[in-house]
Formats: sequence, structure tokens, C-alpha cells
Amino acid sequence: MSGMSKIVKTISSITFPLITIYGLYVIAHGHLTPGGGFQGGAIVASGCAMMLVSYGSIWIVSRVKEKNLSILESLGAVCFILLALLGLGFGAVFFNNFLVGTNSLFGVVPAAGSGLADINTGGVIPLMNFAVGLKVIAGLFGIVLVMAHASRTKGEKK
Amino acid sequence: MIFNIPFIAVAALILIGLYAVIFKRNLIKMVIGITLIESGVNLFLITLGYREGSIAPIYTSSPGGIMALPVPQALTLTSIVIGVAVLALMLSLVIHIYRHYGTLDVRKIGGPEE
Amino acid sequence: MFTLEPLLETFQTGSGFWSPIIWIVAIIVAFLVAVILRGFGKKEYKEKTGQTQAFLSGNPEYEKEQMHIKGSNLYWGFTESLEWVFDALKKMHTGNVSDYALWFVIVVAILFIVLITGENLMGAI
Amino acid sequence: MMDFEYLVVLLALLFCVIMAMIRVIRGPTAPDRIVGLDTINTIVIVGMVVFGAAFNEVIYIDVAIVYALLSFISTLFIAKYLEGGDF
Amino acid sequence: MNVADLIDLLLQHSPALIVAVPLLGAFITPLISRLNDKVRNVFVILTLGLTASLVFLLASDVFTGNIHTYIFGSQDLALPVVRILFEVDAMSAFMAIISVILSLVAVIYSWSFMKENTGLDKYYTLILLMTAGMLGMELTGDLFNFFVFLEITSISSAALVAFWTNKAKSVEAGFKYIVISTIGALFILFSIALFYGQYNALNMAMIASAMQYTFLDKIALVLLIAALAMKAGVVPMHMWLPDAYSKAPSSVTLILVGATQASLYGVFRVCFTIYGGAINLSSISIGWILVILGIITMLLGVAMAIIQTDFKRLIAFSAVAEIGYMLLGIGTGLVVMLNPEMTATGLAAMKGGIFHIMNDALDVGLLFLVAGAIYYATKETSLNKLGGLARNMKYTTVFFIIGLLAVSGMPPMNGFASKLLIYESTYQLNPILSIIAILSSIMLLAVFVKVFHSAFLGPALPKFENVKEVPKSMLIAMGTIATIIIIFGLFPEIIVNSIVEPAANALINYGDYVREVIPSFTGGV
Amino acid sequence: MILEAIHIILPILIVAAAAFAVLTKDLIAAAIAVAAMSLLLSLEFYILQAPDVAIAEAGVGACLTTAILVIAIKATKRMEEEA
Amino acid sequence: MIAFIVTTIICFITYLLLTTGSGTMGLWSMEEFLFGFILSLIVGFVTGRIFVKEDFRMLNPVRWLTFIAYAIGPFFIGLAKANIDVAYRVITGKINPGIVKISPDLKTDLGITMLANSITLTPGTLSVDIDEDKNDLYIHWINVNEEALKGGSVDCKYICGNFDKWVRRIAE
Amino acid sequence: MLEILIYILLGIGIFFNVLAGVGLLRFPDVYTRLHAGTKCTTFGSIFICGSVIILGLKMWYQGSTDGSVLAIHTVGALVAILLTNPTGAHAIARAAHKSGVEPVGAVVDSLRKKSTKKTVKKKTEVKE
Amino acid sequence: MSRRDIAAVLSFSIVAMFFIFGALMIHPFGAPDETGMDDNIITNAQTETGANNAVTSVVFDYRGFDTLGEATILFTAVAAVIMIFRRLNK
Repeated sequence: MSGMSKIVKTISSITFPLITIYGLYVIAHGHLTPGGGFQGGAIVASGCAMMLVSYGSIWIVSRVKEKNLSILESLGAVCFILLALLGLGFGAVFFNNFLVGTNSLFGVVPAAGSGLADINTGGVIPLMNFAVGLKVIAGLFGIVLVMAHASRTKGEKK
Repeated sequence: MIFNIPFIAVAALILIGLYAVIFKRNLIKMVIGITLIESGVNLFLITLGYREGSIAPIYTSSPGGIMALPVPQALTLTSIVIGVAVLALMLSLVIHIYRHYGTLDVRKIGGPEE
Repeated sequence: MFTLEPLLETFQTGSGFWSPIIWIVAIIVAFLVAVILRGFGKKEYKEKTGQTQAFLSGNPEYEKEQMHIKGSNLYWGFTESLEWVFDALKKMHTGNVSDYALWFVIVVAILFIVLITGENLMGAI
Repeated sequence: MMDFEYLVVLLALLFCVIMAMIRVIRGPTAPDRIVGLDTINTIVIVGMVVFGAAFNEVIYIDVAIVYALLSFISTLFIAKYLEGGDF
Repeated sequence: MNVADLIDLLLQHSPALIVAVPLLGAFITPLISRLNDKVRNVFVILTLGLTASLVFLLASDVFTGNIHTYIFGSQDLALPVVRILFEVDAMSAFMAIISVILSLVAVIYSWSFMKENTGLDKYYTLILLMTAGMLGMELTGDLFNFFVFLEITSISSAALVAFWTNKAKSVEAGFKYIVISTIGALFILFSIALFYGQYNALNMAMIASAMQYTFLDKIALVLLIAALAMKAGVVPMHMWLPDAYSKAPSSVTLILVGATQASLYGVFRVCFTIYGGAINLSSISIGWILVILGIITMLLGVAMAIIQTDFKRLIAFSAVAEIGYMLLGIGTGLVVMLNPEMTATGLAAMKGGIFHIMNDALDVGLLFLVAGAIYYATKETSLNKLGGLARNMKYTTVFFIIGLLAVSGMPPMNGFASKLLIYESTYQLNPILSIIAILSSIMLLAVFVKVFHSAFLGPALPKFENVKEVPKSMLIAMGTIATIIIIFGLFPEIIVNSIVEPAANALINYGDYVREVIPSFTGGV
Repeated sequence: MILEAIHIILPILIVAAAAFAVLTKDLIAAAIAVAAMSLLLSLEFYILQAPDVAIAEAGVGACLTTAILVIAIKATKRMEEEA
Repeated sequence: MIAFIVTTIICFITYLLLTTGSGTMGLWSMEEFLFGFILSLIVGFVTGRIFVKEDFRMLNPVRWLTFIAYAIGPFFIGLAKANIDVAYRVITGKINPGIVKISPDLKTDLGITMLANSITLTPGTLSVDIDEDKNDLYIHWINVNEEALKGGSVDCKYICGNFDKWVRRIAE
Repeated sequence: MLEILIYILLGIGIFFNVLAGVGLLRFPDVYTRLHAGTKCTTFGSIFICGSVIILGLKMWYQGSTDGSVLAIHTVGALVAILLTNPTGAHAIARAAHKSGVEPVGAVVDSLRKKSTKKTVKKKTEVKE
Repeated sequence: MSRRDIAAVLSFSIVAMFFIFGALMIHPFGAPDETGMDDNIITNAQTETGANNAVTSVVFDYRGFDTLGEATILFTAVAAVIMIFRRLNK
């Protein structure tokens, strides 16, 4: 029987979706407001860490496997580097922001000097934000989960 | 005007961290010292990019002004991530060392070879 | 076009030189000498007979483990006579992470003094 | 452009932070220190809101929301440690 | 599109691809290792092979005198430089060749060497990441980017040093390594911030062109030299090195040699390029500091090596001694750089030092591989317990002899060629330096004769009767390095003229490096 | 003027927290002090007009760093040994 | 399935609140709607089973209105009283603390959580521990009323006034 | 007119926050400090956030969309504080009691005998 | 006080002295000397990258390669931690 008291559990399960949607909001609005892939990912990972501490690591491990987290993280990283490589394919160089100015999805350029901009701007930046966000969520939560689980199975090895 | 107090604080943070690494015997204390050095360097980068009376380097609909320098902030973001990664690795190694030696005293682990 | 000429050049280093040909010849000669020396050995040598046993002035042969000179026994005299040097060196290697970091700080301090203070002094002179 | 009165509020809040910091440093037991930390958390959140109002920047409030949601987690971790039991 | 165009395109993009390919490989490895172990190994080797061929392609162009720049995210270079750019001159290409060869050999070697272990998918991931980190460090033209890659290298190598987590000593060595390298990296970041605060630039060429050698620049110089020298294992900050080298798996040690040399490259880049213009301003030569550090490193390393009884630790200390030669050679070059009468001497010393970087990587690497082979066959590394292995492990013995002769600078091997260059040029500067160098070389020979005697010669010990020769992949790895050593030893002229001399010139003529980015720069020779 | 006063007080508080983190013998107290330092550092970043960094420091410094530190202390032991 | 839908809708509302003032469709722009909907679907899918446990009692809008009334009315007054009380004690330093047990007889997790949090924020009381089986609360009381201790167990009305009735109306 | 209201709210908020600090220093043990540290800061932050909300609403009324965003985001921060703060206080109190901190000068402690029984029970659980 | 402590205190105080000198000699707080690169970014960021947040445009566009490195570091750390806590027997 691990985890914390009932009150903490209830409040955690109420706040967890809020934290998650807020983290995703921060990720999606990285190019308009402070934030971005890394910050939003850290927020969501912190929310997962909150679930870990209030419900106990056994409960979490029975739902999330660290192998799956590792694969998710790999996927995020691959997406990121592929976006960069697409810059080499469409534009001319690695890491070229090939979407900007195309007026397609994400390709709109805001008027200079104003704050009136939509989520629909920024070229590949929002996509990269999501890739990095996925990676950071999986990575940071993976670290905390593995360490927490290892700290409880003390003395199992040897 | 304020005698570069933030810069002196940066120096103080780095020195406190170094002090922890050199004089403290507990491994976790040393790790904490390293995070302090890390924080000091981060603060230094941000302080370098600050301009008096500036606003954050984000275009919003509020009236603009001169902006703080954006590059140090980007560098600090990278540096923070690196700090977390290193911290996690160091602490997991510390856990393993504790399992092997049963102590965290830096003088009791290791010792000269043969 | 691949030519052999650059391979056969000598390697000039200011005052010395180096030629691959000489060394190839030297290696071949050494190999031949070794083969010839090996040929001088007796033909009737057989393994695992009395011939292969060591003769130690009539004393019984030691165990194989004891016959072998161990790594730390080599250069015993050398290390013994220079013991003070090696003792100091061993004392330096404490295996303590704090000391490693301390050496870094010491080097930084020395370099600060040499580079900054020293330079200002030199400038003053 | 910043409003003077909000900065005064910020200064007063910093004064509270100093008092809580004294509790963090002096507190005889670990729970005392967490109480101090928790207080600093709340005050810093309020300070961020005030600062956002002072600079007239909406985006700054986002940081305060992040803090309000996350500062609680570090408290939980330390509380869980003091409670005993595995994570 | 015909083949020539394709190669042209590849050449143009190769600086980015050299780093991107191993990174992509590393990200895919966890996915692919779900399939099959063999598929994963082949995939890793193919990735590194592709990287190696890209490196060779790039190097073949760079050695003819072109400096490649690659700007990320944009095609034209706008001033001031806001984007990250890679700048590959001959020195970078030279180091990249070393790193990629070492990684490739290490992966081939670990096919059978690491077979028995668990967690191999992470192992291969980390090796790929480490390779990418080293290559990035060597190719980048941006200081902060250099720091990022330095961290990648040190984190992955620290994890790999601690790979055998059931051994207390190896976890401890990993911890020491990560602590030391993090402190070093943080001070490097601090000095980067100092540069940024003064010149508002992160690009090496921009900083070099704006360099004024103020008080803060001196602080930054000291911190950079000390931190990078610590990461390169210069005495008296070398102590993490024997721990890490001897406790890591041998294949990892081989790449660690490359990682330390990448840090050494950082020292040279800082002294020659960033502070290249400051040599005129300073009244104390930075070169002498390097020379003195080199001498101390040489003597102390070899003295400690004599009294070691652990096979890998002994080789690690001799690796420390070897680092001294490189510092001595390059430091001599830096000392006489401004003296027009001694240009030839300086060039010879630089050639010796740079050539020795490659030779040291090969020689010490081969010896570590041999040590790993002995460990694989006997599960033993203490010299007091080994003996008579020459009877059962014939090929390994031959490889060890080659490595022994090479590392101690005996004539037919490559070590001799580079050491000869160093001796002669330092003799012109100061005879005592050259005498010390020769002396320590002789002591190195003595050290390895001791190892040879106690591990390979002597009667066949009963406990090693069943020892067999190591598997083929390890033999292939060792054989590759041994062949390169012999070729380099017999025909050093070709290597020196075609690879080493451009690298030395690239370091000396730092003005070209800067002018590639800032055309209006007037400094430099 | 007031902003400058804040720029003086906050660094002093940060340094005080850091010094306490190093000097105390209780590792949990050190972890708490690191969390407090991180919090104040984040406020300082915020006042230095770097909200991006402040969010990152909030997510990482105040939450995950503390979490990892506490987990590590849990897996080892709490008090520093006396010399 | 209901859990998924409920979570999605709540997340969507939260997202829309966060992105107020972004465009011309009402207060929002088309892209924000689209994005918010997709993100809410993801969050609902992942966290639905955590957010909504078995019972769907809270879906009734009457309960929400009651909750808002509760929060603005008695709760806020209680909060204000609590703080004036604490202020008095901080200034004078008069305290008479103790830990007492109450049995509010609430069954749902949400109800007991709401009550405990209300108690924490109101006059001189602080919930210390909870009995997981019987939903009894242990309260740290800064100024123990001697009258209340006379019986075996302390009555709710001394601690939380009529909060438990409100909570019962909202959550049970 | 509205500005005076804002000032009054700010003043109340500051007063309670300072009170929290003083109480934190003056009270004798963890639980009473929690009373001061949690309640007063929460109450104070309600007022300060309230003043910012009123400011935002005023700006909105004057025709700036920013004002609405300011108000709504501040409400978000306030809700987050109200959700997490009491829970955090509860967690701390529970942790303090479990780690063996006794309330100073307690007239009655009905948890103590219970808690000893509980810990015994817990130990047996662990053994199983 | 052992010899180590004396050496440590001495060198530590020298380093501290130089650091604090450095802090005093750097440009005054809030007034950087040179801002060419950053001004360039601030002026051009919106038109070149289409993002309002200059920091994000630096992170993902101008210095995107650093971010790749940063992501790689996190990946490395996760791989390392999972590797360190792996099961040793097959």
C-alpha cells in the first residue's frame, strides 16, 4: 500500500488533466507566449511525477512501462531530426525553416512589430515544439519513474 | 549604481558550489554543489542579457519598448536541460555507489588503487 | 596515376631522415638472422622428455607459478631506490573526487597568478 | 511602463519572503522548513501576478499559473519522504 | 542526376550529415533493437560506416586547402553571424578521421566482446551518441555548440564507463568522470558567457576577430585552458583518467581515447584560433604554459606507469604520458610562432605534435584492445596473476608487440616518426626539453617490457591452460589498427605531407579560418 | 529605484539559500533549500525579463530537481555522517 | 466512454479560457478551436479514467451551481473569519492547540476531500490525517473548545459549522 | 473610484501576507505555523489576485482585449492556488505527524494513541 | 589543519578574489556594451521565422542545432539512467 492519503489522491486526479492541458497549451503556443516544447514537456512530466508520488510507483508501473516511454522518446527525437532533415530536402540546408512564408498551414508571417498573431504562424517551429515536447515528456518522466522504481527495489540486486 | 550586485551574486554562487565540491564529504552534497554552480552560470547568462527598462523579447499587443537580449535566454534554456540530465545521471550513479559501499562518505569509497 | 615514388621518399625532419627501404631491409635481415639462429638448434629436441626440464644445480624444480617473475617484482631495485619519489606520487593519487576537483582549482589559481598578475608585472617592468 | 504601487507591493512581498526564508534556515525540523518553502511558493506566485500587472504584460501571468500548479509537487515529494514508505 | 552531382551535393552537406547520421542512428537504435540483436549490430556498424565514408569524403576535399563552412538554417552568411555554423579546416578533419576510425573499430570489437551483457541496445545507442558528440566538437565553429557537444560526449561516456554496474569500482569511476567533466564543462560555459558579455558573439571566428585580451579575456583563457586540459587528462588534473580508462569496457576505452583527444583539440583551437591575435598582445607566452604542462605530464605519467600492477591502469598512465608529447610539440610550435627565424622549427614541432595525436590514438587504442582481449580470455587484469599467455594467444601476442614498439617509439613503428619530429624541433628550442622527452620514452619502453614479460612470457600457468584465442571480430578490430600502425610507420612521409602538414598549417594560419567567416579580417599570418 | 532594491535583495536571498544548502548536515533540508533557491532564482529570471527561462526553471528546478534529489536521498540515507 | 467525453469537454473549456482574445470568432479564432479540440481529445483519451472515477454524480449542473454558491457564500465568510482569527492569534500569541477527531459521515472521496480542504482553510483548524476506511478526519485545532471535548467524539459543528451539510448537498 | 478599491484590496492582501510571515516566525510548532503560513497567504493572495482581476476588468471595459486575458489568467492562477494550497498543507501536516513531531502544548491529541496503533499495523503489513 | 586544507583554502581564496574582481570589472548591470547580434535578431525574427516569441525563434530557428543537441543530451541521460538501472542477468 503505497501512495499518499485520499485527499491528495483526489486532488491529484483533479489537477492532472488540468496540468496536462496547460502543458499542451504551453507547447502549442510556444511561438506566441513564453514557453515552448521543453517548458511544456517539463510541465506535463511534472504532472506525471505528481501522479507517481500520490499513487505510488507500483500503480504507475502497472500502467506505463518504461520501455514504451523509451520508444516514445525515440519517436519524438526522430520526428525532430526528420523535420530538420526535411529542411535539407525542401529548402536547401539542414534546419531550414522551409514552411515559413508559404501561407499554408503554419506558413503565415505575422505583421512585423505587432502582437496580433495566430497559432497558425511560425513555420516548422510549432511542429518542432510538439516533437520536442513529446520527447521531453517521455524522457523526464522516464527518468523519474526509473529512479523511483529503483529506489524502492532496494537490495533486490546483488 | 548598485555595484553589480547580481554579478557578485553569480560569483558567490559559483564559489559556494566549488566550496561544496571541494570541502564537503557527502556525495549528494557534492552533487548539490554542482547544481549550484549550474544555477550560478545560468544566472550569469541571464544577467548578461538584461537591459535596463526593457521588456521581454516577445511581441505582444502591449506597447513595445527596447527588448532584453534573446540569445542568452535561449542558451540558458539549453543549459537548464543539460543540468537536469547531468543531475539525474549523477544521482543514479550515487545510488549505485551507496549500494556497493554502504556509505556516502567520499573518503571511504574508492581510495588509492592497490 | 599511382606511382611508387612517394613511397620510397626519405622522411626529412630537419636534421634526421627516415627511409622505408632501409627499414624493410633491416627487418628482412633480422628475420633471416632469427631463422638461421633457430636452425642451429638440435634436431633431436623432443617435447615432454627430460630435455625440456630445467637444470637448477641439482635442486628440485619449482612449481610453475613460482618460476614466473611477477609484474610487481620486475624493476624491484629501481623502485626501491627511488622510493621517496614513488611514495610522494602514490600519496598524490588519493582516489578522492574532491581532491581531483581541488587540483583543478589549484591549477586555475596558479594560472591566474602566472597569466594575470605575472603579465601585469612584466608589463610594468 | 510600470505602476509604482505594484512595485511597492512586490517589495512588501519580498519582505515576507525574507521572513519565510528565515524560517527555512532556522526551522528546527524538516516540516518547519517545508512550511517555509510552501509559504515562499505562494508569495512568489502572487509576486509574479503582481509583476505581470505592474509591467502590463499579460503573458507573464502564465508563469504564475505554472508555478501555482507545480510548486505543490515538490512539497508533495518531500512530504512523502517524511511520511516514510516507498515511492 | 549523375553520380558526380550527387557526390558534390553530399560534399556540400557533409558537415551537417556527419553529425546528423550518427544521431539519427542513435535515435533509431532503440526501435530497431526490438527486432533482433544481429540486425541491431549490423545497423550500428552500417551507420558508422556511412559516417566514416562521409568524413573521408569531406576530408579529401578539405586537405586540398579548402575550408568548408556550413550554415544551419540559411544559405547566405549575414553579418553579424547569428546562426550556428560548422567550419571545417584541415585540423578539424584530421581529428574527425581519428574519432570515426576509433568508433568504427570499437563497434566491430564489441560484437563479440560485449556479447554476454544485458542492456546492449542502450550501449550501442550511447556509443553512437558519443561518436556524434566527438564529431560535433571537432567540426563546430560555434563556442556554445562546442559546449553542447562536449556535454553529450561526457554524459554518454560517463554512462559507458559505469557500464558494468555490478562492479563497485567501475560505478565509482563513472561518477568521478561525470563530476570532473561537469565541473570542467560548467567553467567552459562560464567563459563562453564572458565572451558573450564582451563581444556579443558566440562564433569562434567573430570572437577571434574582436579579441582585445582584456582582464576578463584572461580569466576566460585560464578557465578554458584548465577545464579543457582537465578533460584531456593533463597532469595534475589527470587522476580521473586512469580510473575511467581502466574500469571501462575496453571497447569504450578506445572511444574514450578519442574523447580526450577531442578535448585536446579544444585546447589547441582556443590557444591558436580564438586567442591567435592575443599572442602579440601578451608578454607571457601561452605556449610555455603548454610546454611545461606537457613536460610534467610526460614525466609523471610514465613514473606512475612503472609501479602499476593492473594491466589497463598501466596503459592508462602511459596514455597520460603520451598526452604530454602532444602538448610539448604543439606548445613548442606556439612558443616559436612569432619568431620568424624559427618558422621551420615551429612547423616541424607542430607536425610532430599533430601526427602524434593520431599515433597515440592508434597505439594506446591497440594496447587497450589487447588488454580487453586478455580480460575476455582470462577474466583477469592483474599483472601479478597473469603469465605465459603467449602460448595460447598467438595473434594477440603479435598485436601486443606491435603496440609495444609503437607506443614506446621504437623505429619501425609510427610512434618513432612523430617522436623524432618532436625531439628534433624541441632540441632547437631547448635541449633539456628534448632530453626529458627521450628519457620518458625510454622509460615507456621499460614499462611495456615489464608488461610483456609478466603477461605473455614465462611458463604456462596451469590456471590458464584452457585459455583460447579470442573470437574473430576482436581479432579483426585489432588487426585493422595494427595494419594502420605498420603502414604509418613505414611510410610516414605520405601521411605527414598529405594530412598532418595541412592540419599544422591550419592551426598556424588562423587568419584564414577567421577570414572564411569575416572577409574583412586583417590579422593572422 | 524600487526595482533596484529588488535586484539587491533577491540575489542576497538566493545566495543565502545556497549557502544554507551547502552548510546544513540534513540532506532533506539541503534539498528544501535548493528548491527555495530555485524558486527565487526563477523569480529573479522573471524580473530580469526572461519569462521563458522562468517557466523552464519552474518546471525543472522547483519540481523535477527536487523530486530526483528526494528520490536519491530516499534510496541512500538522510544525514551526512560526522567526520 | 462517458469519462472520456467529460474530460475532453472540461479540457476544451479550460483551453478556450486560456486562449481568450485570440481572434474574431467570438473571442477565439478558428485555429484555436481546432487545435484545442485535438489537444483536448488527446488529454481526454489519456487521462479520462483518472479524472472521472466510477460515479458520474458530479455531472449534474445543479450541483455545480450549489458549489459556486457555497464557494462565494459561506466558504468565503468562513475564510475571512479564519484569517481574522489567525491574525488575532499571531498578534497576541494566545493559542490552545490540540488534535481532535470528527466523523463527518461522508462517503465519496470527492466529498471528504472538499470538506478537508474547506476545513484547512477555515477557522483555526487544519486537517492532519484521514482514516482511509471510515472517512474520519483528524483535525489540528488551534483553540480547543473545552465544551466540545466532553463527549466521546467531537461534533462537526464546532469545527466546520454547516460545511458538511453543504458538501453533502454538492457531492453526495 | 475603482483605483481606490484596488488599493484597498492590495492593502488587505499585503497585510495578511506580512501577517503570515510574522506568524511563521512567532508560532511555536509546525502545526500552528501551518495555520499562519497556509491560511494567511491563501487569503492574502485572493485579495491581491482580486485587485489584479479588477484591474483587468477595468482595462477590458476601457476596450483592451488584453484586460480580459489578464483577468482570466489571474483567475486561473487563483484557482490553482486554491486547489493546491490546502492539499499541500494537509500533506505537510500528515508528514509531520508521521515523522513524529508532537504538537506543542496540546490540550488533547486523539490521533496519538491511534497513530501508534496504526504504525504497528503498518509494520506488520510491510512484513507480509 | 592538514596540508590539503591549507592548499585548498589558499587556492580557493585566490580564485575567489579574481572572480569578484571580474564581477566588478564587467560592464555595469543592465547596460551591455555590444548588442549587434541580438538587435539583428530582434528586428528580423518576426519576418524571418514568423514567430512572435524571439526566444523561440532563436531556440528553434537561429540556433536550432543547439536544440537538437539539447534534445540529444536528454535522450542520452534517459538512456544512461535506464542502462544503469537495468537488470544484470538475462
